[in-house]
Parts: sequence; C-alpha cells; structure tokens
Amino acid sequence: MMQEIPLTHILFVSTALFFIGMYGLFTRRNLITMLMSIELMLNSVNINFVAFNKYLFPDNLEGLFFTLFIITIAAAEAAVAIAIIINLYRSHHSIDVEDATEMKY
Amino acid sequence: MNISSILFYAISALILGAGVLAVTSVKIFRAAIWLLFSLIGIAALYFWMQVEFIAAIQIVVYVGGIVVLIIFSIFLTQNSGKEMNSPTMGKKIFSAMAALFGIAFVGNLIAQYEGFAYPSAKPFDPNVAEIGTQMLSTTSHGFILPFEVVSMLLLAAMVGCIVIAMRPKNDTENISLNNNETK
Amino acid sequence: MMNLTLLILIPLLTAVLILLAKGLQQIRVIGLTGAFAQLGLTGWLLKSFLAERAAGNNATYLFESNQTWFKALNINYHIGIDGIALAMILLTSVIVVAGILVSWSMDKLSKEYFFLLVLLSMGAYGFFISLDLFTLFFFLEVAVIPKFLLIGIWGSGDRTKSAMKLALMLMAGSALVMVGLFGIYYNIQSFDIVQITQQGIPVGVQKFFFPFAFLGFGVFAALFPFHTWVPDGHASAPTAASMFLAGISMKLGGYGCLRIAALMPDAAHTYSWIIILLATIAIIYGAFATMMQTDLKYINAYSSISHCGFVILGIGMMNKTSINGAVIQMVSHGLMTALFFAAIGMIYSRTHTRIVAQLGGLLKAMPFISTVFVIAGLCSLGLPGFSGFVAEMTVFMGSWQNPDGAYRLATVLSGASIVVTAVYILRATGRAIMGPISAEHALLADASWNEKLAAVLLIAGILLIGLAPFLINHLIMPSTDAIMVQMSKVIVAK
Amino acid sequence: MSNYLYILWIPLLPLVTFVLLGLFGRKYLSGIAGLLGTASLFTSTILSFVAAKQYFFEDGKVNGVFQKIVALKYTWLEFSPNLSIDLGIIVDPISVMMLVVVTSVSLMVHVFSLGYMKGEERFATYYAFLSLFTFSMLGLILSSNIFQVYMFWELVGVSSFLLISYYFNKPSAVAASKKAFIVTRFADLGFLIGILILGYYGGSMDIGLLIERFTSSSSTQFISITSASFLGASMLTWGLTLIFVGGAGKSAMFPLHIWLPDAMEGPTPVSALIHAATMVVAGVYLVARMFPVFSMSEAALNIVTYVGAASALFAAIIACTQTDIKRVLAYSTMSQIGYMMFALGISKNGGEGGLGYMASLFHLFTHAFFKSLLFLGAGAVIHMVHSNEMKDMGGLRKLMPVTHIAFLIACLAIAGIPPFAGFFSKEEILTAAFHENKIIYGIALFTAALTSYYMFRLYFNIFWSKETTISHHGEGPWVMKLPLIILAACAVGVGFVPFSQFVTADGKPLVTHIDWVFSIAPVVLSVLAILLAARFYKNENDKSDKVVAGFGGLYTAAYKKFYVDEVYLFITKKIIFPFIGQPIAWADKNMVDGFMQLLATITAKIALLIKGLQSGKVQNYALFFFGGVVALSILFIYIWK
Amino acid sequence: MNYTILLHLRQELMLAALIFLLLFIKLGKERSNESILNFINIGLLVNLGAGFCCHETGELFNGMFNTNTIIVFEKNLLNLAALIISMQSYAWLKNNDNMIEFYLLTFTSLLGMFFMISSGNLLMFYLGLEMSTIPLAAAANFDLTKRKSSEAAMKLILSSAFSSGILLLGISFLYGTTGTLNFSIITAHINGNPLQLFAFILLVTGFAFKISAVPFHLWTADVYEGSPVAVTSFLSVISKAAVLFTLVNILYKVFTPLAHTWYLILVVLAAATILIGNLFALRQDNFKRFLAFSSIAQVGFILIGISSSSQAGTASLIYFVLIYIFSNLAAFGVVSVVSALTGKEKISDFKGFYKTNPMLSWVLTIALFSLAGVPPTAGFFGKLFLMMAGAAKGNYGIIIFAALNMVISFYYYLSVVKAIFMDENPHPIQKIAVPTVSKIAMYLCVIGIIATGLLSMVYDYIHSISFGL
Repeated sequence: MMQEIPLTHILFVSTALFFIGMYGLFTRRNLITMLMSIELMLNSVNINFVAFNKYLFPDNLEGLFFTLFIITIAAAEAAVAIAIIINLYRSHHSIDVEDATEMKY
Repeated sequence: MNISSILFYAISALILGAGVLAVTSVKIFRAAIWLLFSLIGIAALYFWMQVEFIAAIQIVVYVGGIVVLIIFSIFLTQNSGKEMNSPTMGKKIFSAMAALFGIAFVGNLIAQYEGFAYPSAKPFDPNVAEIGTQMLSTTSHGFILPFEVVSMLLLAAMVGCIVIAMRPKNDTENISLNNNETK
Repeated sequence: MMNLTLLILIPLLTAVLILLAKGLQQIRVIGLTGAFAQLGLTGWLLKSFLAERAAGNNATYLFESNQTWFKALNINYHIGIDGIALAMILLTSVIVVAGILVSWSMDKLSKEYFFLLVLLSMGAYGFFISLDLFTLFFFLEVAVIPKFLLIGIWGSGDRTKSAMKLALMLMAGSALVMVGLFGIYYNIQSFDIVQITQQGIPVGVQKFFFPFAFLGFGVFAALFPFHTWVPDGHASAPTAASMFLAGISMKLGGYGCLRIAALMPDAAHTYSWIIILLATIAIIYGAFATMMQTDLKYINAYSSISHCGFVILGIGMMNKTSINGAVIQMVSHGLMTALFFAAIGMIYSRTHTRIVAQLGGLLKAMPFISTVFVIAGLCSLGLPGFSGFVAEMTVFMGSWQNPDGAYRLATVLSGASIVVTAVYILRATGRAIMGPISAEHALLADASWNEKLAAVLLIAGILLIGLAPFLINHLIMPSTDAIMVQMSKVIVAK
Repeated sequence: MSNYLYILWIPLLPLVTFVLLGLFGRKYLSGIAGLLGTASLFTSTILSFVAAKQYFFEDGKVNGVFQKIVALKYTWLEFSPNLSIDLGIIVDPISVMMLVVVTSVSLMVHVFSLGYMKGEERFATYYAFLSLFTFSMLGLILSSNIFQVYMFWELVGVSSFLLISYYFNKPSAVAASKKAFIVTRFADLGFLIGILILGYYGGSMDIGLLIERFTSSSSTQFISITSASFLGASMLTWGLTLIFVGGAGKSAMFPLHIWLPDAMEGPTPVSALIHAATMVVAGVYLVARMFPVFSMSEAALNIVTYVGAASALFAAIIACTQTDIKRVLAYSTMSQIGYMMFALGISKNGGEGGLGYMASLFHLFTHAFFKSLLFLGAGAVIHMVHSNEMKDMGGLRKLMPVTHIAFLIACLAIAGIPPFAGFFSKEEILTAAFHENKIIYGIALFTAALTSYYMFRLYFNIFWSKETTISHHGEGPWVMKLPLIILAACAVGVGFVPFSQFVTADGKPLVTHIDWVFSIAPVVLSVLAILLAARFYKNENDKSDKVVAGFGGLYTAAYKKFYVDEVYLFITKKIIFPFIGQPIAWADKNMVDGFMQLLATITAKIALLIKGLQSGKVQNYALFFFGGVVALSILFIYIWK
Repeated sequence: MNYTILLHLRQELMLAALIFLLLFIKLGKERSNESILNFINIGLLVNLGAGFCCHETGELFNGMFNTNTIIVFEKNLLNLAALIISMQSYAWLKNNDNMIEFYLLTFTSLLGMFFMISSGNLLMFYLGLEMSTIPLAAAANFDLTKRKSSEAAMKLILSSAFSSGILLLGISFLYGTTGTLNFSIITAHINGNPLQLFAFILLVTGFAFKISAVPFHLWTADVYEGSPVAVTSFLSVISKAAVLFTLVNILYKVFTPLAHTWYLILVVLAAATILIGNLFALRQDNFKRFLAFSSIAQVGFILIGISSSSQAGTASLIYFVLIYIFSNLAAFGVVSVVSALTGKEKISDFKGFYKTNPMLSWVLTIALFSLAGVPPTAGFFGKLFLMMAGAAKGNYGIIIFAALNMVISFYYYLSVVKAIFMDENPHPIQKIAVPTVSKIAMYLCVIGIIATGLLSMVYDYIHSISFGL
C-alpha cells in the first residue's frame, strides 16, 4: 500500500526536518531549545535509516538497529547536555547561549 | 491518492509543522510541547512504515524520556511562561536561507539519485523477536557488541550527569558558611 | 683511518660534562678542554687527510662512513670529508676555541651559555661532515636554536627582537632548503650526496628546486635581500655568539650553496646571472651600508654582508678559480670577522660603548686590543699578507675569467667595494683606535691572557692563509676539481 | 749566469727587523730598536751595492744587452695553471738601480731618524714600520710577476698609512693617513682591473711573459687583446690605462694627488723616504717596468704624457703659493714626478727614441737624492723651530750651517743648475721633449723656471729673510748631520753617473751627450727665477705681496690648491654619502628590513582581522561548520569532480 | 569458547575491568586519593604492557571489531598517553573529590576510542565516536565551580552533537546508497555519484570536527581553555590521535575508490588548517588556548602526511602522533602543574619562569621546540617525515605553503621561549614543588622527545607495520 509514496518523499520530509532542526540550532538562543533542535536533526536521520532499510535493503535490519542505537545515544547525549546546562545555569544564572561567550578570539 | 498517501502527507505535515513551531515558538514551554508533537508525528511515521518496534521505542524514549527531561530542565532553569530572547532578524534570515539552501541542495541530490526510484521488492518484516535475537547475537548480523558498548556509554553518561548536576558539597558548605557569617 | 663521528661526540661529551659541572671555573675549563681537544683532533684529521692524499687516495671524500639511519626512508648517516669540508672544520674548531676563550668571564647563567656554545659548534661540525642531505639539514637546524637563545638571553640592545628576527629568518631559510631537498629526494629517492652526484638530477627538477635550496642557504649566507638578520643579530649577540654567528653559521650557508650548486649544476648555470646579480648587490650595497654605520658591531655585521657576497659571487661564477676563491673567502672571512668581533667585544667590555664617535685613541690605553682591531681591519680591506687578500683576489681572478660583459661589470663593481671597504675600515679605525683618547678611557686595562690567546690563535690562522695560500689551495683544490667536473659538464654542453 | 739569490736578503732583512721589532719592540728592544733597524738596512744597502756592481759591471750584460734575469720564482698562489701569483726576483737595470736608490735613501733616513725621533714613546714601532715600508718597497721593485707588484704595492700603501698616522693622537695625521690610503686604494682598483685585463688576455701574470707576448704583434694574445675593444678603445689601451691609474695614484698625479700634501703630517724623515724618493716614484717605476707593453699603445702613452705634464705644471704653480715648507716640497715632488711621467710618455721603446725613458729614470735617480736631502733638511729645520710654517722661520743660515749648505745644494740641484745632479737629468728630459713634442717642451721649460722660483722662495724664506728670534740650541746630533752631508755629496755627484750606459728601455747602452747650446735656455730661465726669488724673499719686504695682489684670483686659486680637495670633499661628503650611502643605509633599514617587518606586521594584522571568526558563540561555530560542509560539497561534487 | 576473543579484546577488557574496579572502589569505603591514584597508574602501566604482547590479526563479531599489529600499536600509544596524562594530573586530582569519576569518564572515552579504531562497521564507528566524546564533555565540566569550565563543556557537547548530526546524515546516505554498514562490503559499492560523494563529505566533516580541522575547529580553543588541563590534554592528544588513526583506516581501506577526492579534500583542509591555526596561535596569551591553536596547526601537517596515501603516510602519521604525545603532553604537563599549584595559565605569567623553575622551563622549552620541529628533538623528524610523505604526491605547492607556515609557527613557539628565558618579570611564578609522579612523567616525555627521533628503530618499526592505500 505504501509503495505509492516514493522513498524520495520520505527523504524530503526527513531532510526538511533536519534543516528545520539546524535552523533552530542557529537561531535559538536558549540552550535547551538548541538541544531540542538537535533532537530534531537526529530524528530526521532516524527516519532516513528506517526508510532506507524498509524500502531498499529489507534483507537485514541494519538500518533499524542503527536507529535504535542513535536513539539510545541521543538519550545519553541529551542527559549529559542537560546536566551541563544545569551546571552552566548555576554559574551563569542564565541559559542564554550569548551569555556564555566568555572565551573567544 | 489513497488513504495511506493521505495519511503520509498528514503525518509529514504534522512532523514538519510541529518542528517549525518547535524551533520558532517564543515561549520555551510551548516549544517543548511542539517538539513533543513532532516526535509523536515521527512515531506515527514509523507506524505508517510498519516498524512498530521503533515507533514504540520512539515514544518511550523520546516522548517519555527526553522530552520529559527537557521539560524538567526547563522548570529547573526557566520561568516557563517567559518569552525567550529572540535572535536578531539578520541572523534569522541568514539561518533560514542556509536551511532552505540545505533543503534544496540535499533534496536535489536525493531527487537526482536513481537508486531511490527502485525499491526492493522483498518484504520487510521486523518483528520484535527477530530484533531481540539479533540484538544479542554474536553471529552474522548480531549486535551484541554495540549493545554492550552502548551500555558502557550509558553508564559513563550516568556517572557524568550525576557528578555535574549534583551540587558540589564544598560549594554548598561554603554558601551556608557565608550565610552564617552574614547572620 | 679516522672516525669522523668523534667530531660530533667530543662536543656532545663536552656539553654533557658542562651540564654536570659546578661553578664557572669548572665549566669554562671543561669547555676549553673540549674545544682544545677538538682542535687537536681536527689538526690530526688534517694530518691524516694529507697523508691519505699523499698516499695517492684520490677519492672525492675521505674517511667515509655510511650507516643506515632511517632505513625505510633511505636516510643514512653518511659522513665523509673533502678538502673544503676539512677547511671549514678547521675554521670551526679555531673559532670555537677563540669563542670560549673570550667568554672566559661569562658569569651570567654560565652553564647554559657554554652548553649552547658547544651545542652550536656541534651542529656546525655535523653539518660539515654530512654527506647525506638529510643529516646535513638536521645539523643545519641544530645550529639555529642555540643562536636564538644565546642572543636573546645574553645579548645586548634590543636582544629579543634581534634574536627573534634571526631565528625566524634562518628558519625561513631552512624551510626553503627543506623544500629543495624534498624535491631532490622525490626524484632521486635518496638524500645521499654521492649517489645524487652520480645519478644526476633531471634538468626540470633542478630548475624548479634549485632556487629554493640555494636561496634557503643564501639566507644563512646573508644573501641580499635576505640579509637583514645579520646586522641586528650580530649587534645584539654576546661576543662569542657574534663570533660563532659570523664565523661559523654564515659559513653553513656558503657551504650549503656550494654543495647545492654542485648538485644541480644545470640550474646553477641557468640561474647564475641572478646569483651574480644578488651577490654583486650584496657586495656593493653591504659596503655602502657599512659606511653609514656608527656602531662597531653594525659596521662589522654589514661588512660581513659585503664579504659574504664574495662567497656567493665566487660560486655563481662557476669556475674553478672563483670557487676556490669562495672557499678561501669563507675561511678567511670566518677568521677575520671572528677576530673583529672578539676585538669589538674586548673594547665593549671595557668602555661599555660601541659607538665609534664615543671612542677614540684606544691605541694608547690598550695597544694589544687596538692592534688586533687594526689587523682585523686590514685583513678585511684585503691587505696582502692577510687571508682576505688571497680570498678576494682569487674570487676576482675567477670571476674575471668569465668573458661575458655583464659578468665583467659585476666583477668590476665588486672590486670597487674594496675601496669602500677601505673607507669604512679606516674611518672606524681612525676614529676609535687613533685620535685623542678621552680621560675615562685612558686608564682601561689591555687584554687579559685569555683574550690574547684567542686573538693570537685567530691571527695565526689569518696569517697562515695570507702568507702561505698555497697550503689551503693545496687542500681544497682536488675538491673544487671534483665540483668542477660536475659543473663543466653543463658548461661544455651549453 | 750567476746566482743572484742573495738579493732575496735585501728585502728580507728589513722584514725580519719588522717582525722582531713589531713583536718584541715595545717591551724588550726599545733601546736598540734604532740601531737594529739601521744595522739591518745597512747590510741590505751593502748587498744592493754588491748586486749593482755584479750586475752592471760583471755579468749583467750579454752581447752588449743588459739581460732580464729572474733570480727566483716561487708559485705562491695558483689561480689556474696559467695564472698565478709567483713570488719572484727580477734582476734588470731598473730594478737594480732602484735597489740602490731605495736602500741608500732608506739608510739615510734610518740614520737621520736616530736623532730626529729620539725620545719618542713608540720609537721601536717607528722603526718597525720603517722596516716594513722598506721591505715592501724592495719587494715591489724586485717583483717579477705583475700580481706580485700589486701585492707589494698594497703593502707599501699600508706601511705608508701606518707611518703617516704615526702621531696617531693628532686627528689631522689620522685624517691624512686615511686620505692617502683611500685615494691610492681607489687608484689601485684601476691597477687591479688592469692586471685582470692583461692577465686574462695575456694568459699569464708573469711580467716577462706578458711583455714577450704583447710586444710581438703576431702573437695570439696580442691579436686578441687588440681586437677586443670597449667604448672604442682596445683592451690593451684599457688595461694599460688602468694600470697607469694605479701608478698615478701612488705617484700623486693629477687628479689623484690630493693625498700627498696632507701626507706631510707624518714625521719628516718618513716624508723624505716615502714621499720623495721611493713610494711616490713607484708609479714611474711601474710604467717603466711595463714600458715595452705601453709602447704598443699610442693612446695609453699619450695619457701618460699629458697627465704627467699637467701634473708637473699644476703642482709647480701651487708650490709657488704654499707657506708650509713640507707642502712646498710635496708639490715640488709631484711636479718632478710629472716630469718623469711625461718623459716616459714621449719615449719610444729603445733606440734613439728611447731617450725619454732613460731620462725619466735618470731623473728618478737624481731626484731621489736631492729630494730626500731637501726633506731631511726641512726636517732638521722643523726639528729646530718646531713649526712647518715659513713665517716662523728666517735667518737660520747662521744657526744651522750644515743644513744650510746641504739645502742650498739640493735647491740648486732641483733647479737644474749645472753641475748639480738635477741639471743632467732634467736636461735629458728637455731634450727628449724637444724632439718629440713641442707643447710638452714648453710646459716643461716653464715648469723648470717655476721650480727654481719656488725652491728659492723656500730657501730664502728659511735661511735668509728676517733675522731669527729663536735662541740657539745647536743643529742636532751628528746622526742628523751625517745623512745631510752624504746626500749633499750625492746631489752634487750623481749627475756624473753615465746613466745611459746602464738603464735604457731595451737594455742596450745609449750614447748621450750634453748639448750645451740647448741647455742655455733652461739654465738662464732658472737663474732668472732664482734672482726673482732672491729679490722677493732674501730680505723681509712687501714686494711679493704686491705681485700676489697682481695675480689676484689666480694666486688665491693656487693657494687653495685649485680647489681640487673641495671637489673631492664635495663628491664624497655631498654626493656619495648623502646620495648613495645614506639612501642605502636607509633603504636597508626601511625597505629591505622594512619589507621583512612588513611581512610580520601583515601577518599580525591578518591575525587580528580574523579574530572575529572565533566569536565565542557556539551558534556561529555551527554556522561555520555548515558553511564548511557546503563549501566542500560544492567544491568536490560540482567543481573538482 | 574461543580464547582468541579474550586475546583480541585484551586491551578493551582490561580497560573495562579497570572501569568496574573503579566503580567498586567508589561504592566501597573511602580511601585516600593518593593510593587510588597510584593504583590507577599501575593499572594503566599494566594495560600498556599488556598491549605489547602477542600481536596478531583478527576480527570478531563478524567484522565489527578488527585487530591487527598496527591497531594494537595505535591503542598502545593511546594507553601511553593516558598513563602520562594521569601521572601529570596527579597534583590536580589529588585533591579532587570527583577523582574516580574523572577516571571513569576518561576510561570510558578511551574505551570508545579503542572500539572506534577497531571498528569494522559504521555503527561501531559511530558508537565509538560518541562514546569517546560524551564522557569527555562531562569531564570538561569537572572544574565544577568555574564558569569557563561549564561554558567549555556546553560548547563541546553542543558542537559535537551538531557534528554527529551531520555525520549521521552522511552515514544514513552512505547506508542508503550502499546498502550496508560493513566496511568490507561498502568499498565495492562506492561509485562516486553525487549523493554518495555528499555523504562521504559529511562523514569527512565529522572527522574534521573531531581533529579540529579548519573550518570545523572553532570549538577547540574555547573548550581547551575552559576545561581542566587534564581533560584538555586528553582532548588534544588522545582523542585527536584516535580519530586520526580511524580516519586513516577508513580512508585507506574503505574509501579507496574516492582516493582522488579525499586527497584533494585533505589538501584543502590541511592548507586552511595550518594557516588559520597559525594565525590564531600568534595572538594567544592563555597557554591552553595557545596550545589549542598550535595543535590545530599541527593537525594541518598531519593531514598533509595522510594525503600521501602511502605506507610512509601512515607511518609518518603514527610516528608523529607518538612524538606529539610526548611533546604536547610535556607542555601540558608543565602547564598542568603550574595551573594546579598557582592557578596561572597565561603565557605572560611565564615571563622569567626560568629564574625560578629551571627544570620546568627546560621541559617546556624542549616540548615547544619539538612542537615547532627543531632538531634534535623528535618533532623535527616527525614534521619532516609527514611533509616528505606528502611531497611524494608531487604536490609541492602544499609543501611550500606548509614550509612557509612553519616560520609563523616558529614565531609563536619561540615567543613563549622568549617569555620564559628572556623577558624580565618582577613577579615570576614562584618555585613549584612538582609531585614525583608528575616529574617522572615529564622526564619520560623529555626522554621520549629526544630518543624517538634520534633512534631510528622506532620509525622503522612503525613503517614496517604500516599500510598504504
């Protein structure tokens, strides 16, 4: 049934999502929202993997497993990131990325 | 155009629409909620692709885990109703252009690639049992090694989070001492 | 048979012992002993070299020894000397002894000071005995950094800036050398000078890489316009470092240029007009710039640019006589300029000024030092009886053999520099050594034993070459013949 | 052919003296330095006379021709198989003659200095330098190789430098010595290039070989050097002219003469040695030495002639106006050397036409004695009055009878009054000039008259004029008087030496005779000039001032030495220093070094300029990251596929 | 059960065992930091020693894990570096409450690197990469109360998350166009169509980010500056080295069909990296920041070596990394001690350092000379061999460019030496009592710096086990 939707359409969606996430990363000044943007990017990649696996290489489940591991690592990454953000908030009393630019040049 | 297609486009619209709102909304809590919707949309897409296991994981980990974590941290660090500092207009436009360029660029590459036009005819049947077996298998297409490795990573991440997020003891003592002195 | 590695080991051992020593007295005694041991060794080397030659050993390089170093890259520790290298080694060992003698009372961080001096000399020895371009390059750079520290720590004036300028320019030079050497390596698959000479480098490769290697060494040899490290570097350096710098390390450049020209004769022939042009500019320009200097060290530094121009000129003219002249000029200039710097150092340590106008009549207070100064000056202006005459005349004579009008012009212009040399030497001498003496300088002491010994040693060298040039000619002639075999192939072919 | 190797000892003895006195003089030998120097030179002189006797009277002549004998040849520095500097000893008429002149005059000076320099602090050094000079000069004379000539030429220059600057704490002496050295060095550059030219085309540095090759018009060397030309003149002319430039520098020919008057700052005996008899005639000697080659180039000889004549006249005019007695003598020397030069210039190589050559060297020979006598006499006077200026002198004839007589003899000799030595040699020169070139003859005649005038102006000013105010304290020790007496005897006697029998261009004796009719004109002119000088200067009066006023500008110009010094000063101080030296020094500091600095500055500037890249904002980092991705993608997907 | 598994995995297993031991120690009763530190260092030493026995080629888990002589050697290098860092951080860790956690994190990171180097599959590669980064991001924040530390950690985690997003996109397209994650199969499916090229470029940028190649380097300086010195040295030496090893493995063995493309990419990146690294290093005053930019420039040189795609290229890379470990860690060691005991990290603070601390000054100077590539230090050989390897391609333009840049790099290295030896300072850093362990580590580094270059067998051995394209 889903064959009517070509693979490319799914890929377009994921690509769009990826760059939406990237846009968020570029523009959001709040660290947590930046993190959220990154999650969007990772999710778009997940879609890619699943779609490739399903459409092109159904012989084994490599793409699917990759997705699983990405999700796991994303969780770990998010956890560490949030811990760091919280710590940053303690010292800076702000989680605006523009406030954490002490080191430059 | 059948119902499946319509469903796909609807899901896609949800994912992208919620995604855009998640990265543009001026209130952080709303942004988190939009993110939640977007992630749910992705889960729906997985369902639509008939990879239910991944869809389930998506919901459990992302919706149930990460977004909750994010929301907690928002509560910890932020007045939820407050509007966030917005970036300069120039930056917005530039970033938007960059993103649009990226979409066009990558979309073009995808559209040009012939391989995507000819999907495999073989059936795709990722049942949970199969996934479970492969996950812990050492034979061909077994993922025991990554599984173990990722467990180590999770352990380390946990340790790291604890160390960082826990208020250092010395720090607290110092503060309380200071408080005593001021009294 | 003789193991040339000793030439590196003795300084190394000296350096280690200096690190272990305690107190200025021990350190300097060790340094001097090492330097004298090395001098003795080079003397013995000379003796055995001449004995070998007399016994009919006509190999280009004697005392060769070839050990694999980096096998995978075909880098070998290949050492051996010909007459030219031996002349340079002799020069180095004399200057090292003299340098250590004039630093006798260096009490600021003396351990480090003597250590670096010895390290620098080790680089020079290694450079001169290398027959492998990689080893050569290695030792070339070994000799750079001690200079930086010597000038920067113990120097005077704007020492850090001078040290930095010197180190950077020399490093830039060696970077160029490196590019040139890589070019050779990747077309011959070897760094071995002997092997490369046998195989010959393709002409296209020569033309591309010769400028790099030659200019790179040219920086060391103060080739115009890469000479600007010379004045500041020399002026800021402590006495012994100035002596080493002008007496040894500028010779590294000249020697390198010569080797490069011998390895790539086609390119050298093609570019010889540029080399000669630059050398002539250096000679004239250096001489006129010297004329305007007011500081004794600057005077000698600029005159070094002019004199080293003769080395390059001799190499650029590419005939046997001129190359002979270039080699003799290297030795001669090394001794002479070291002597000059020694004298200036002695004057400076007493009067605390090097400005010519603030000195005067020193001959009265310090006849020995003044005489040394005058002798150095006379040697510099090419007086017969001193080495400078022999060297410069040989270069002129060689250059003149090139019948091309432009080359003739270059020779005449370079010759004109001897007049300018006379002007600046006599101006400095007339002002600083002669004339009335100021009251505060009238009571200063003359040279101490170590200074006298250093000066006598250097003067002996100058006189030996100046009075008996056939000796050094005899030493280097077979080697220049070997170089000419390479070069004449090209010139005949053209 | 007999062995002349002992001649080697003639220069070597002074060298040994120099080394001994130079190394140990100050500390150990200061007491006997003078005696040591004199003794060694005495030996040399004896040897010279022995050599002269042997050469001229025993075995120098073969088949009626004096031979060029190379007594020693040692390859000292080999440039290439053909070209080398050989240290050699050449024995031929001029070298032997010069040996005698140099050793005798030097000996006289050595003896005289024993008295004159007594009590000097650097007495030993003085003798060391004197020995060095004598050595160099003798080496120059004996050179068989043209590069050897150049070497000793330079050594002569430096020893002259050392002697002139003997009073090193006198700034004027230092300046004079510098000037002498630099000017002659400049000329030596010409000499050097001349040598290079001749050596290149001649294929040798050996004087004998060069002469042999360049005098045979069929030799390949001669053809190649004459066929090669530069700026319209053949390389032969160029080479010889440049060699002559070297000679002109040492011999103080116009316009390279400016160092000579200043060089009088040196001790007076030194002037007698260097600036009268020996070094300054080296140029004449050089041209004579290379004369066969010179004779092959008309143009080069013409240059020699006219430069010589111009110098003779020019110097004589200036000499008339100077008030420093040593300067008068210096200009007189210059004038006399001009005589010798043009005599050479108008000569032919051998035969009757070679009279000029013979005359020139004869004049060199006689001049050496009376000019050194004049200088020593002047030295004695200066020793007495402690001044060089004429106005401080006068009436000294009673205080210094020996000096007075000797000086008078010398003046008569230089004025060419028979039977004094100068008469004979000058006569030969005038005869040669008369036959070859009337213009030169005119100049020579006029110069001869001027010579008599200024010499007697000097003589009267010193010994007559006003009465002395100086209290009597003797004429000096016998060591100062003896040389005066000997030299006076020579000034009288050497004119009778049958010079043309010994020294000629081609080695064949030349028969000459004095044409007494011809000599009337010059002698009468000289006598008239002497009388004029006597009228002006014998007693204190203001006649001379009136004449001076009559000459006006010319006098001032001559007094100011025709402003040649000023021209040189202008060229060096106003042109070379500010327009060559300073710009180069400036360019080195600001352009060449500045360029290196600029590279550093630009690098630092760029580094500063791009520091904004590292903005500290993590979003910008991501943007750059993305930019990098895009750039790489476009570059490698579409452009560099 | 086959014991070869244990053998092949011995380095990873030992490290994992150490991690668990530490966990137990943490959970157990309190012990003094010193004793634990000594225990850890001994453990690392044993681990290092274990690496040197029995090398053989093999693969496990169906090619997910490869091992061979050179991989074992590479891991040994990382072990060595870890040991040196651990010894040098003695002063800092001794009084640190979170010492054990620090080791837990760094060891996990090291373990991740091991898996990354050994990876035979994109998934393992990705996991290894993340595993080496995430714990370090946490460790970067270990100066918990310092503002700069948390800023650094934030920048590291966000940047690396972004970079891994890009990397994953690339991997996903690689997967999409080749149908496999397995390196041994991918090669056959590489055909260089635009999408694949794009995917490859994204993959390369992921690497470029980790090794801080320009323009993906911007995080480096800030993170190095803010992190504790131990973490900085870990980042600058170990994680960079590991990624470089992996990069060579992947480029040479997997993406062989694209050799020409990545050659050009590497050259472009190398040129930009050297230049920008140098230009920024010129102006730095913070020592760690300075070393960050200098290490960026060093990476540029390494890229030149890698671009040669020859055996000499690999050999010179590994050789250089070995030297780089010694030299950079010697420099960081001094900075670490000074920073831990005085809190001073500025280059200008080091003025007159020689007067008070001659030993440390010499160590630092020798290290800087080695970094600059001055003989007789090993850095000279390392840099020269890299460029010799690069020159073999015949691309002399980049060699000339690099040679000129070396001059700039001399300037800033010598500036530091100048500050130490030549500049006057009325208040120099006071005399520092260096802990014995750190001292040993420093001497080890200095010996390494001198010996690695002059003793040619080191290079010859590396060359003999290296591989080319």
